Amino acid sequence: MTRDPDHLLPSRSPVQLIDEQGVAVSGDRPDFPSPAALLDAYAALVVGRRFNEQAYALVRQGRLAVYPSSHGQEACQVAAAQVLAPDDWLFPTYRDAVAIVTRGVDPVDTLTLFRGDWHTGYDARAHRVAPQTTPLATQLLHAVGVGHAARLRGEPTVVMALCGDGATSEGDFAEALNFAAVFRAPVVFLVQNNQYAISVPLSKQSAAPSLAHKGVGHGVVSERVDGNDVAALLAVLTGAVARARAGEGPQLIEAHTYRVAAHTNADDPGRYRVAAEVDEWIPRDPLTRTAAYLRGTGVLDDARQAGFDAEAERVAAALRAETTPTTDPGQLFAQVFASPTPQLREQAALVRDELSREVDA
Amino acid sequence: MTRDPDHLLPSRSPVQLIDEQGVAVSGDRPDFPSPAALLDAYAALVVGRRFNEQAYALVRQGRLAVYPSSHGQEACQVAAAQVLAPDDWLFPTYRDAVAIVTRGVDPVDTLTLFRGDWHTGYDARAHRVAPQTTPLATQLLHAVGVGHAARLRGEPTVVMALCGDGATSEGDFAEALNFAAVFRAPVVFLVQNNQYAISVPLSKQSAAPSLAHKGVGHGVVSERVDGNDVAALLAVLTGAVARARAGEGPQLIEAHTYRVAAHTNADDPGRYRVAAEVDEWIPRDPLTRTAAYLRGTGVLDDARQAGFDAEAERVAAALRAETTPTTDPGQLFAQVFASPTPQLREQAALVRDELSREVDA
Amino acid sequence: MEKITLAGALNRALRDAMRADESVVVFGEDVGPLGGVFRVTDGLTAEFGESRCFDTPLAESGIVGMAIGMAMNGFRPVVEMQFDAFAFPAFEQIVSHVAKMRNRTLGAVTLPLVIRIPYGGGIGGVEHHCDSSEAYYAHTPGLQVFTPSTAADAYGLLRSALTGTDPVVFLEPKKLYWTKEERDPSVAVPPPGRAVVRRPGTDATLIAYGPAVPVALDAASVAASEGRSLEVVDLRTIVPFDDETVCASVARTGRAVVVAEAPGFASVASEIAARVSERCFSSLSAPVRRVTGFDVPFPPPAYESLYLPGVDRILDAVDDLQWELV
Amino acid sequence: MEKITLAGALNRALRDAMRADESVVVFGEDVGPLGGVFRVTDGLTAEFGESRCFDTPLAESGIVGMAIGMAMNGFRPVVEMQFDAFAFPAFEQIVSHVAKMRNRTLGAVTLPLVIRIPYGGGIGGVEHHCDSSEAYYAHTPGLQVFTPSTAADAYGLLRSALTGTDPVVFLEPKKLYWTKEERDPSVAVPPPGRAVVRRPGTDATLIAYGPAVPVALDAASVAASEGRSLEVVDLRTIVPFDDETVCASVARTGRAVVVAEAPGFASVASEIAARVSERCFSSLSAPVRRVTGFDVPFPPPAYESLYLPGVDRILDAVDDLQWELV
Ligand SMILES: Cc1ncc(C[n+]2csc(CCOP(=O)(O)OP(=O)(O)O)c2C)c(N)n1
Ligand SMILES: Cc1ncc(C[n+]2csc(CCOP(=O)(O)OP(=O)(O)O)c2C)c(N)n1
Ligand SMILES: [Mg+2]
Ligand SMILES: [Mg+2]
Repeated sequence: MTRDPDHLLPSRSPVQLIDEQGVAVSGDRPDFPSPAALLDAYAALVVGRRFNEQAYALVRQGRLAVYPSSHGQEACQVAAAQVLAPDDWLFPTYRDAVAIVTRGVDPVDTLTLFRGDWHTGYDARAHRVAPQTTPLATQLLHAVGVGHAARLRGEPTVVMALCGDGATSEGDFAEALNFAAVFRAPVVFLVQNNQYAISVPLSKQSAAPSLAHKGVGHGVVSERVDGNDVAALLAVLTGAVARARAGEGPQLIEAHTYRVAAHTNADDPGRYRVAAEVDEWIPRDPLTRTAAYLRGTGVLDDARQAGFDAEAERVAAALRAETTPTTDPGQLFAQVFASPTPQLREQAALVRDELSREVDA
Repeated sequence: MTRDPDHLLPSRSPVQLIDEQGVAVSGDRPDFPSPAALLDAYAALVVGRRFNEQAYALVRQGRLAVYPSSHGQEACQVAAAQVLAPDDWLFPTYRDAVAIVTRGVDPVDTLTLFRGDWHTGYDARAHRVAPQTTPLATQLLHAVGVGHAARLRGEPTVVMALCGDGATSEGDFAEALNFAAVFRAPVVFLVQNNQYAISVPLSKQSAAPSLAHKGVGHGVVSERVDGNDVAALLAVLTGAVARARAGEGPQLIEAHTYRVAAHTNADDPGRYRVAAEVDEWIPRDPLTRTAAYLRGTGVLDDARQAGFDAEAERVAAALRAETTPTTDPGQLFAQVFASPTPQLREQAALVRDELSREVDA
Repeated sequence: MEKITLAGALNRALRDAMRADESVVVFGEDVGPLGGVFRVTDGLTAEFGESRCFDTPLAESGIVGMAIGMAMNGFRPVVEMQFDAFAFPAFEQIVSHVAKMRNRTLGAVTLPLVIRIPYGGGIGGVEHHCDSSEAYYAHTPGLQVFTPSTAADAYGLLRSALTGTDPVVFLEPKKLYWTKEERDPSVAVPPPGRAVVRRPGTDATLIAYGPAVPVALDAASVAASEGRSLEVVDLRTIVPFDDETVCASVARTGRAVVVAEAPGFASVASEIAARVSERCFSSLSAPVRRVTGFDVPFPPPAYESLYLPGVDRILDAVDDLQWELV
Repeated sequence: MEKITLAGALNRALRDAMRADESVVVFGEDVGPLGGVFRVTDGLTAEFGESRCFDTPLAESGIVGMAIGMAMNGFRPVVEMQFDAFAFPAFEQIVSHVAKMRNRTLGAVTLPLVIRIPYGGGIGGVEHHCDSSEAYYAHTPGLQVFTPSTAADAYGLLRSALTGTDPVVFLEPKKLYWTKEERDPSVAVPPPGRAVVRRPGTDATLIAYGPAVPVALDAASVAASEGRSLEVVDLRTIVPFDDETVCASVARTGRAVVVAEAPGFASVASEIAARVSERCFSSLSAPVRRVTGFDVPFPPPAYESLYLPGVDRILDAVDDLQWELV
């Protein structure tokens, strides 16, 4: 085992390129994103924020079953999707709808799961976006498998695997890092450390110097980044994706951010955190900061902003227009196996019979 | 999260106090074990080696079902037990019979599991030695629970939890370190890195700089040590036990050693390693090295050696004298629950009936 | 009389047990300040302090594994798995250790601990939030499996789970958490292993447990209005199993339908049907029918009502019990 | 004719499948140079290279999780769990993902993978090495569960597991690994879901699978010498289940005993007993009996013979089938 621990450990503090006032603090870094890239990111941030707000509103109206919002974390969402090439894969959790939308999946399809309709609403293979995963950290191993498969075939695919701070405590997180490192799988693990796992703050989750320090024990190169700074995220993730693609093995990135909204609409954060804590994060908002920088550098003007807002409204309107799903009883049994077992055929017949009698009655 | 990563990382190379020639290399370290402690350790090494050899022989004679020998790892076994106070706990794996014997459990009782008799042959509570655990890494979490329980009651108990290099890949290993760190549980995790998990060499197990580097990601102080140097083990483990007892939280120690024997008697190492590799480890043997040092410093002489040998023979003779277990059919059902369910009573009656008819016939 | 929900009764049971026995500790994900996602542990940290009711890191194997250790060392842990699919990471700890420790140590090491698991559907939950996993535990020798269907049983069974020395998998029907009930503390709950006849009847027996009990009772009401008298037996505990009460009922009625939410194949419902078929063979006028979840993964909310055993399916099964032969 | 063991047949099936289909990869603990602790993967790394048969780090959830990803991306992984209790760390991956992926994506993402698990006792193994966990998998909708009892079936079923697009839990009876059999490659194995009558008989049917099949056959031989003709049905696949063959046999004989090694409560044996009791109700002259492992943790080697269903217990159960009424 020759890997040098110094090379694997993250930097002493999170990488930041644009500060809370929208001022570039490391403008001379060669990997500072281009104005065009930042403008793209900003456009997606605007859409993402609107998407989060609209989805949350739909829950209040009873039109979505549940929605775990990424409000405040949109920079992570947008960067995770935008650094990928078309043939790369994204492995999102329940909280990563905005990343999925940024990747190009239809916003309405993205919400299928939360609408109470069939579980996964988009074509995972076509978009190379895995179904959103709820059992925490389990998807990280799938990401390793997808990456290893691509590597065995000599394809240049990189897999972006997302999870939260809480999920890093699951055994599967460690197993995924370890497998990825041993097989040098081209996976970028992005931990969105939003400080909470439902009600449990990071201080009860881990005693580590940082979550990025979990890499060295597996021989995984690690870094940490300001998770509300989309420029820093783009720079750090682009580097990580490039290294993974170049065969340098898996990369672990911890993004320091904050879950501004409740865990889901069903949650009551008043029970475990004070409003003042949330207030502290408002000035660090990823949108205002990026807008300030882009305005300051003359890249963003009112017309462009209006264009982004209009696109965001279009997405919101589409979400509102979607109606409740119609159910097809046959779907209960159709895809358990490639072809239903005799037992499933009997059960499907029972349901058909029951429903036909209801209609008759 | 304030813990300094530098403080958590292990030293650049394993701690060694006595080299392969039996020469003290860090004799000025304040924690260098006393001659008396080293002599005690050596006595236990002699017994441990003989125990390993005798148990292995019993398997060949068909008198044990299986035996996973710690031949070559006796220094870890002995030190792990000897650094503990009477009220401390030991959590051994299937490979740690010698640690159990060193802790004072009757050698014959220690082999109950492998004799094919009822699973655990010694009183775990009386000895504060948990039953030997086979499902890898699972016992580390039990160790955390025992430690946390003691800490909640304000007792000064320390728990020594053993596992192998392969077991560090299981999710439970990471979860145990994390829980221990978050709850500051007084647990010393001792990883006996014997370079193999059955046939799988360390290089396929992990890409980490060392297994001790797995601590920092959980905020656990870590160290590594020459696992064939009983002096170094005693020093490092004594320090770790003291820190854990003082409330400084869990400690991770990786001991670099080698599995000289096959995984178990059922294994065929010729399929995955060359004899020359094993030969390299013979000069590093923990017994010869300790004996050389103790002879060199005048602490060990022929009379003492003869005494240790006699004790070892006594233990071996006891193992040989033990006969095959007699079975009591009632035991099948007696301890599933505190009192058998009606279903178990019916099943027990069935067996009684069957056996009585066999006797009649 | 005071009204109490099933969740409230569980909360009270924990509180009373913690007051009565210092060794009872409660931990898991979000059980501390939040009081659990279903609020079953509400207020426990406030009353008993962080050392007796606390949040853990997010790792179920870790939670159960640590509970094993604490139980080995003098405590009586009650751990919460947030939803039942999220107990699966702890499966090895539960099956290979919790279930076996007493037996493998011939009684020297006991594990008095309770694993609380909200289970079942009926709440419009998304995937992984509505599973019924009782069969996995009931099939595993060494685990007791309790599942209340009323607030009174919830209280009584949880208190009794907290007195024995054996581990209990305590399955809480999610959809009944908020069902209110009059609370009559004078009614004592019998020891584990005693089923109860929830509604007497003469024509057939519905055998149910947990979330299926109210559905069975509804079916019995409808049947009564149609002139058929159904007895409803609530198992209360799956392990130990009360053959006596179940068989006595079926011996009286001569017909039985088993109702359970979990997929039917190789399930607790299979066990009940097999036992009743075997033990009541000569009393049975018709085959024992099962009305269960289908052998499909729990479906999305929009399909839930099709999947869950409902009154209609139960009555259809009852109709099938070869009445023409009477 | 050439003789082959069950382990050898599995090895040959893997080899032939890997030759025929480049996407088949084999991985797990010790499956590489060692060839697996039971040598089922012997020689595969040598023939196909490290990229197609390889050792992984020691983590079962990792192994199954990675297999899921590889199956999502064009491969057909065959993973080995070393002993069946050591599949439990992978339980969440198996139940929440392997079983559900096709269904939750409405067929868009399929997982053509095989999880090989040596199972059952009879080898004098110590604790955790002899469990029978088929009920856990059979109860989980979305998993196919195959279990051969002969070398020919081992070959055929494993080959067919490697052609479909659905995941298969492939349970290998440990104690039969070394049983030798004449190999007749001309006998084709029927598709999954087809049970087989291993021995025809007229008086009662023994229904068995996997390791219990040879025991049932032995019992049938002894019974024959005592003048009773027992039919033996071997399920071959638990999911899909072959109601047709089983019911046809019981309809003919009118009596049935289910034989299985796993603890009986809420087991596959319960399912079989329940189905047969329900579907063959009018043909049954006696209740369906079960001869299974007891509801206790698998015992130490010295107690194994008491625990495992043996010829005597099977014949006792047969004797109980109310012959006096004939
Ligand atoms: C294995 C498992 N255990 C528990 C849960 C229930 N649960 C859903 S989200 C959540 C918190 C996750 O926190 P984190 O990983 O930080 O992600 P975040 O929700 O903050 O994005 C929990 C406990 C789950 N989904 N899976
Ligand atoms: C969960 C689990 N998986 C697999 C096994 C089978 N097994 C027993 S020992 C072993 C290798 C363990 O290697 P290591 O942890 O290095 O310990 P060592 O045997 O070298 O002392 C394996 C794979 C097991 N006991 N438990
Ligand atoms: Mg979080
Ligand atoms: Mg090892």
